[in-house]
Amino acid sequence: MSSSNKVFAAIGEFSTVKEIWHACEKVRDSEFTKWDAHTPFPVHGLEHAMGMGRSRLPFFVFAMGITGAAGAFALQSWISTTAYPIIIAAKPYFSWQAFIPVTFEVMVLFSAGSAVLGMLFLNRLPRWWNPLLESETFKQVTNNKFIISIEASDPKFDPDETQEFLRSLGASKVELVEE
Amino acid sequence: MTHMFPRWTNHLPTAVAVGVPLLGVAVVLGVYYFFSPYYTDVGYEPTQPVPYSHALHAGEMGMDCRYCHNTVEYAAHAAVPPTSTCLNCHKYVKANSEKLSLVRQSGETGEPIPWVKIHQLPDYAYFNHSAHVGAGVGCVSCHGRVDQMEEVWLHEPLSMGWCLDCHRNPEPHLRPVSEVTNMAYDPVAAGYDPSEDPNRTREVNPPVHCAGCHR
Amino acid sequence: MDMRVSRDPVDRRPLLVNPPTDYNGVTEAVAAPIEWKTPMGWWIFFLVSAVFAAMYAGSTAYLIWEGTGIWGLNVPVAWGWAIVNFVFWVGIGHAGTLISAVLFLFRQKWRTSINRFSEAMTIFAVVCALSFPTIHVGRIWLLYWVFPVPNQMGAWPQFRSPLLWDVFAVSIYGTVSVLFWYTGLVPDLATMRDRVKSKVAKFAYGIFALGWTGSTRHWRHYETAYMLLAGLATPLVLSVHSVVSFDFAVSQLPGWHTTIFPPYFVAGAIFSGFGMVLTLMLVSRVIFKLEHIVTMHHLDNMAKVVLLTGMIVGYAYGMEFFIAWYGGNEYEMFAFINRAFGPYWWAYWSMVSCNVLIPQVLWFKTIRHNVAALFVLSIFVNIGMWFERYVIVITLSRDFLPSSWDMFYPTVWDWAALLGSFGLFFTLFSLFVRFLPMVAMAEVKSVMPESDPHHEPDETEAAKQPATATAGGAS
Amino acid sequence: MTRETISAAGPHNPGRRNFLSAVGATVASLQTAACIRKPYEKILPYAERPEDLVPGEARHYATVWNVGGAVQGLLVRSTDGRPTKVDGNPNHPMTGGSTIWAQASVLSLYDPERSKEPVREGEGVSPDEAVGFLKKLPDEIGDGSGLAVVVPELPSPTADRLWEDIRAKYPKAELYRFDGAGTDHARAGAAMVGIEGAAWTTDGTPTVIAAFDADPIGTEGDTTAFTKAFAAGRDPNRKPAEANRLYVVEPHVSITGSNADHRMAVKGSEVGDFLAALAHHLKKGGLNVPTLDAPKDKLDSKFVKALAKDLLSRKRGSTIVMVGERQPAHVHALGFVLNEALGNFGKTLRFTKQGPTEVGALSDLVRRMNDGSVKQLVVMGSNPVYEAPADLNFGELFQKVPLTIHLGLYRDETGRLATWHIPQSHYLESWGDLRAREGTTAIQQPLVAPLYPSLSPIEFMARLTGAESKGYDLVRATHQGAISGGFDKRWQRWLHDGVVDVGQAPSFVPSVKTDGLAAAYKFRAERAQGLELAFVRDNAVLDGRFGNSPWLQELPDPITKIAWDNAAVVSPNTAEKIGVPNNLEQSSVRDTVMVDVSVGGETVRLPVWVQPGTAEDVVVLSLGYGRKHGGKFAKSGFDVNSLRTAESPYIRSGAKVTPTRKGYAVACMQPEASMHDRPIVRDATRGDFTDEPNFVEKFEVMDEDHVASLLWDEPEYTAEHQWALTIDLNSCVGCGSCTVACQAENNIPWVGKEDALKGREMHWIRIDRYFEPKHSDQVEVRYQPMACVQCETAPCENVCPVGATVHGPEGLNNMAYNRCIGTRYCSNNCPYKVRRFNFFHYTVRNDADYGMGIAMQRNPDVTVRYRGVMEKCTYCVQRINKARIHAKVNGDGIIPDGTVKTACQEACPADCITFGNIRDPDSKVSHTREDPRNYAVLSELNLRPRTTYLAKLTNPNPDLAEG
Repeated sequence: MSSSNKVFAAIGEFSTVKEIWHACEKVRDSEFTKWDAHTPFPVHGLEHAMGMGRSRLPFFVFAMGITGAAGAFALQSWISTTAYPIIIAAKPYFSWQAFIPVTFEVMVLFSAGSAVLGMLFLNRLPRWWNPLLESETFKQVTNNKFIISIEASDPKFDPDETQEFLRSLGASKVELVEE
Repeated sequence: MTHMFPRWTNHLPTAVAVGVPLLGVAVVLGVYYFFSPYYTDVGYEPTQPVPYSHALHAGEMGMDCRYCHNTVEYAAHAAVPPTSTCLNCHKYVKANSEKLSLVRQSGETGEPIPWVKIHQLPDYAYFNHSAHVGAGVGCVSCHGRVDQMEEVWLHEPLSMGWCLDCHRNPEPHLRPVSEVTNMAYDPVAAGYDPSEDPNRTREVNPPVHCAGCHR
Repeated sequence: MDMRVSRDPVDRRPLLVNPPTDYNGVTEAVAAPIEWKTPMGWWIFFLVSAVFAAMYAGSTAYLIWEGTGIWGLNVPVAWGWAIVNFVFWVGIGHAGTLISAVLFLFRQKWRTSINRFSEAMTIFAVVCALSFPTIHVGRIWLLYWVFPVPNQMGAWPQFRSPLLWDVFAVSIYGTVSVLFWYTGLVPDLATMRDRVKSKVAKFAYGIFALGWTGSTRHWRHYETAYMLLAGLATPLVLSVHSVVSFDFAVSQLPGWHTTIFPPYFVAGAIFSGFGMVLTLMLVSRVIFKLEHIVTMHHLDNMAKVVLLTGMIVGYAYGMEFFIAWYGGNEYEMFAFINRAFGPYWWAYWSMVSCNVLIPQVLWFKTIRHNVAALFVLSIFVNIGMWFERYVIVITLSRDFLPSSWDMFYPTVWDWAALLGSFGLFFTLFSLFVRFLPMVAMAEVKSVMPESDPHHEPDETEAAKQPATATAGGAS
Repeated sequence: MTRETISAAGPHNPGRRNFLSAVGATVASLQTAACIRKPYEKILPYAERPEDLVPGEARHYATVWNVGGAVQGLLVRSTDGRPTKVDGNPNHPMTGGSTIWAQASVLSLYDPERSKEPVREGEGVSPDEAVGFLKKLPDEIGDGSGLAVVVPELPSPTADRLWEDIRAKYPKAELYRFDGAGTDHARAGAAMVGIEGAAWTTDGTPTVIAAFDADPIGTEGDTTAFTKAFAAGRDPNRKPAEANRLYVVEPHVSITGSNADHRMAVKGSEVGDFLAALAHHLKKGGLNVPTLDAPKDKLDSKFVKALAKDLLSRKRGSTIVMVGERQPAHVHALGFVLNEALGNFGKTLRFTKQGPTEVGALSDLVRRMNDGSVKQLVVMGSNPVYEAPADLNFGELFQKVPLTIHLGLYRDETGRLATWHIPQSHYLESWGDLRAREGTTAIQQPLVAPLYPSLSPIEFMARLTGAESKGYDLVRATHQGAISGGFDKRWQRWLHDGVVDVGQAPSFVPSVKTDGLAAAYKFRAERAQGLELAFVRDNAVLDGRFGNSPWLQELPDPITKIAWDNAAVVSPNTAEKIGVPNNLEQSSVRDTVMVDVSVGGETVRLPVWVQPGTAEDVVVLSLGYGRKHGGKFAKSGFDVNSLRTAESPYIRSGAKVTPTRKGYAVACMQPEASMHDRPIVRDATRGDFTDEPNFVEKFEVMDEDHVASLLWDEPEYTAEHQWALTIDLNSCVGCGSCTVACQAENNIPWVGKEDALKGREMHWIRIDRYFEPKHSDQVEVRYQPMACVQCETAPCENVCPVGATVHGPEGLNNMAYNRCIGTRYCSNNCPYKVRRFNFFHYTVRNDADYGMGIAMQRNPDVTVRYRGVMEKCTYCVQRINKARIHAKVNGDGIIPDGTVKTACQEACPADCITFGNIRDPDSKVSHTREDPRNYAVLSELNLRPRTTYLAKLTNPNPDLAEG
């Protein structure tokens, strides 16, 4: 770890949910914007403690579901009545009842696909290159530790002050992560 | 600090998000075109055993198609003429030409001339020339300007979709039955309207169901 | 035995028995089977499974080379074991998503210990299931005609066919199941990425972990997405087996043409799925020392689900007979009498015994808590549900005109495909248990008492309420 | 234009090598599957196209053939020089539809196992060598004192003439007749009452038909002509007195017996007793019949009494008593006497003078062979080494004759033992002439030049006299004298029409000598101990001559539905006595056991099969199976000829049947025989029909109001032609001609025994036969031809994911093979189970089995199906399309009624199939659909099938009414 490397972020480690919860409330009230709380599991309500609202994902998924259903129904109708009208068991070309199952299934496909892809998009994932992931301290976040990270790109960031700030929140361990 | 993944990998998702849909569309369209007779078959121009020129016979000399393909009006096949048809003239005309040696040989031995097939449908598709000629579909609609081809090549894809296009909307391809073999006739230019043709006794009603061609 | 019981924070039901003392304990317990030196037992199991899977591949190659005639099919029975196996595996493929999605929506937190496992089972079962209709067609190389892709023939699929609905339903179900499973796996893959020492493993886990950092900003969207997936998967799981049942119900054959099929199939699917989860879980929890995560409580709940769905299935069997009689259609009546007393009576009564009669022992708590008994029972359920599909498909043998009646006799290739598909399933499964976390660590951690922000450490001490470890019910 | 390749050779360009190379080209192109790039193919046009030949267009030629003396006029379709289909010639008096054998004969032309070269003492020799041998033969024969010629039933004027030539050249030569499908017993019976040099026929018009072990619908006599008239005689519109009634007394269930109004199952040896009892009652009724004794129990038979009364109540000369070939001569003699007494001579039983008179029987020949006086033995077109009853020891004696010559289509069992084997030309390769029993002569004209160096029977006979005449000249020479002048023009007309309009064999009414009859009539003194064996000619392979036809081997027996095998057929009670399980009552009907059938020291092991309706204590054994040298298909089954005796070749008492532990699987194509009380085949008696013409409605499962409504708009089929087909179950006799005709027309592969056992037969039209399997010697059989019924609301279409089976505007359920991916869902959803699946590549398997021959036979107008696709009846859509195109090109596009005939309709001897356009209210099919007997099978499913059925009517004798 040569010191010539750029500092990427400062991280502070906490041991319990309660600790990080209170720490988050404090960071929220500070002026930092580029910061995050990392937990091994979703801590319910922590995003509120961090001052975030609800995810916008459902609107996107809903729109895509409607698109899928409408598209599937339209495709089936177009094929059966216009592109390739053939007499099947003397039934009407536009046998809409028979198109329902596929319409439904495609709706689910579009919704589910957009839920996952939308989530990845909103999270800007995948993001394989991330200096945090190389930190031995940070690695504990996927096991049993709770970490608050404040990125160096934050305008208020100062390596020393920020570390001090994290310590003041009760972090048991604080370090700088370099690129 | 050493990283497991280099920094550029963070751009991969964007690339994939843009690239994969494009690739998908490209594959479908690619298969649609490059695996289709439009690409694989149109323009097929094999070398024939006898350098027979349609451009010369049908074009320049103005021979009617039916002189050789004489079964076209009453049979499914527009039969390739027997050697004897060639020899009707070539017994006298260019009787010693080098190019015609195979024809003469066939006439003497009775062995057929092995023409290479160009307009080829799968064995499960049944095309009937008499039905089309009788309905006033010109030779040129499927075979192109044979009268301008030195050696015949495949002008149309003869795919099912191509057949269906005309079967669903035959009017633009119809002409007076008397003009069927007229390669230069253009029904649009001539302002032809099949519904006003007094020689037509019935509506042209080509089949669009499976058993029309597959049986 | 000194027990430490973790309780549901809401209704105080015991959630984990003897849980690891802390988060790290969970991680260690779940990661242990992956980090062990590969045991000999695993190799034996894997290789035997792989041999069977190879047999499946080989028999399929021969099938494609020679034709579907290598199976015992004939004209009344034009669908044989391929479709039996298809429906069987699809059915099994229902428990996973059901456990994950439906129980998730109902906030049944006990699911966290078994959902990963059963989702994996779902996917492997769907892989097996999808393979059968694919290979059973006469001209597999033209199978792409079932998809609406533009082509030079100007021809399109026929959307009135239940088989086409099936194509969409099962393939979309497979896709959504994979998405659901994989979404759940991402945080755990990150855990593995951060634990493993080997570079190759780190790289592999790293790729699939997608750079997950456990960020709360991410968790926010992640949880929404997961909830939506669960919400979508729930109707999907019900629709898929309904659509599969349409293959039969939309036809007009006596014995197939019944409106009860969709709910009956869904219940049967849950039944068989839980049966298979039990089979696998009972073995794995012992081998991989996960008894403290997959507890008696879980087994008890699953046994109750099996009992309930078994009775629903039994009800359906009875109702089919009643309607056949009540409907007054002689062909229908004959079809059902023929099932029970015709040449395939043995299949029918095997089905009834395994699916309805034998599961009744689950009324007894001693059975529900006897691992060996549960294992034997789960095997019966698996067999019974295979026979249920066999009984339905073999109804083909006797339909309207007696002149066309005929028998179906399986050939060695039918057996190869059936056993081979089990080989494929267990091959995939053994790879799963070797390389992926079997239990959703992040989810288990999230339901541990410590995870509640208002948690006070002393509350978890078991001393206050001596646990019986079995209290509480499934609901 | 693939199909044009074949035109490199044709009937007018008969080079053999050309022909086969053209086959190669066709086969190669048939095997090219769809690739991205279409395969490289060549067009081989004629060097000189025969006048009026149009490549790809089929032409029809009239010819004639004979099976065991039954002559049938035929129309053969030839496509680009290949005969592809055989049908009856409507101009010929002895034709109504065609037999299964005529239908299958087109395939035998191409049989790769046909004899291809002359063979001398086991070594193939060049044709020239054989010609040289035949040239020197007259010297060797000398005056003919050592010459014996065995001929089959060959009612040919030219053959008769040539025989006279042979007789003239070799005055001491002897002629013998041997034909496995011949009529030796009937001839001997006729001789007993003084009828000689005659042929006779019964055409099925009689109002009372009493068949004593006779099978005029199935295997004996002019079956198609008989069936046509018989079926017409069951027309419900006939007055009761004119409608026919069929009585059958027989040991096994024959096709005739299965159509009987009254049938009595008795041992074959007792049939004569019953005829004597009938004679007794007829005498009591006032007929001039000699007094014959009959056992008391036969005299008391209610059946016989009722039959006698019925016969006496009818107009003289309107009934018939028929005696089958399986009965000994004296029973035939009595049959003639009774018919004479009933006034049937010249009316329902017509005689013509024909045939050479001095012809010996095989037993006479064997006597001479035994004493060594036969030096040169010529066997033409028959196979006595295989077929002759074992006790004649023919094979061994045959080898002791110094010179034996065999002329045959195959180098069969006889051909293998002969000094010389000469290949015989197929009838489609030969010139000839044949005279029907009714008297009409027809010219046999070849469709192709012989594929292999071979001689036709008449050419061969000419060679015996040292002449090397061509068949064409021989036939013309016979007839040239018949008319004066203008012969060529007449000849052309004969060829065109298929009948010769001069030189009818003279008809006459013989007188009957009854004096010796009483003495000759042999009764059975007492019941013989043990089981009685009944040897019957097989319904498919006859005496074995058709054994190498895979079509016929796979054609299920009309009664037992067994294909590819024969079995020891017994009644359920007899099965119990023998100690074998009743296979019809097991779930696996096809699994039966082998039994040892032994009699007189000979034992044959074959599977046992239970068939209700078989007489008690009788074991029925079909002839013609288990050939050693008949070809690979003819090997199937079991040879039972070793159990036969010359004295009584068809009936043998004192047999023992011992069950073995060995199992055997029999390819039964319809394991379930019972109709399970479902209204599938609907029937009534004529009386009930008169009282209640709409009786078919009584059978309906649901009332019409419930059925008729649809959830959606009514289907609209608007095309000018709406095709429909009706099948009259009242006339269907169950013969199976439709099945074979369909197979020939539609390129339907055979699947072989292995797959037939699994229930994978490909027949587009099958004949369902129903009976109650519980009965023992009584059985009522119902037939129902079943093919795709072309439902208007077809359930198969709805379930196909790719739309491979869809509806056409003319109401046809189209099957686009090339779109099919093979999910088989359509078959599952078809309530009639008429769809057929190519589980294997049967087409290619057939190619491998049959060489190029099968490809030569295939109809170029019908797609050859690939593995993994579904197929089914199309109503012969290729014929409809052809007619439609013709109508469009040449007229207003309307196809006149009767223009399109389906293959099954054309083949049906009983005219039970009517096909046409129901939008035309005057079409025949519109009328048959309005018949009160018209009904749809499974009408309650509201499938609106275009194929409907006309209910069967039985005509029972009120005196024999049950209860």
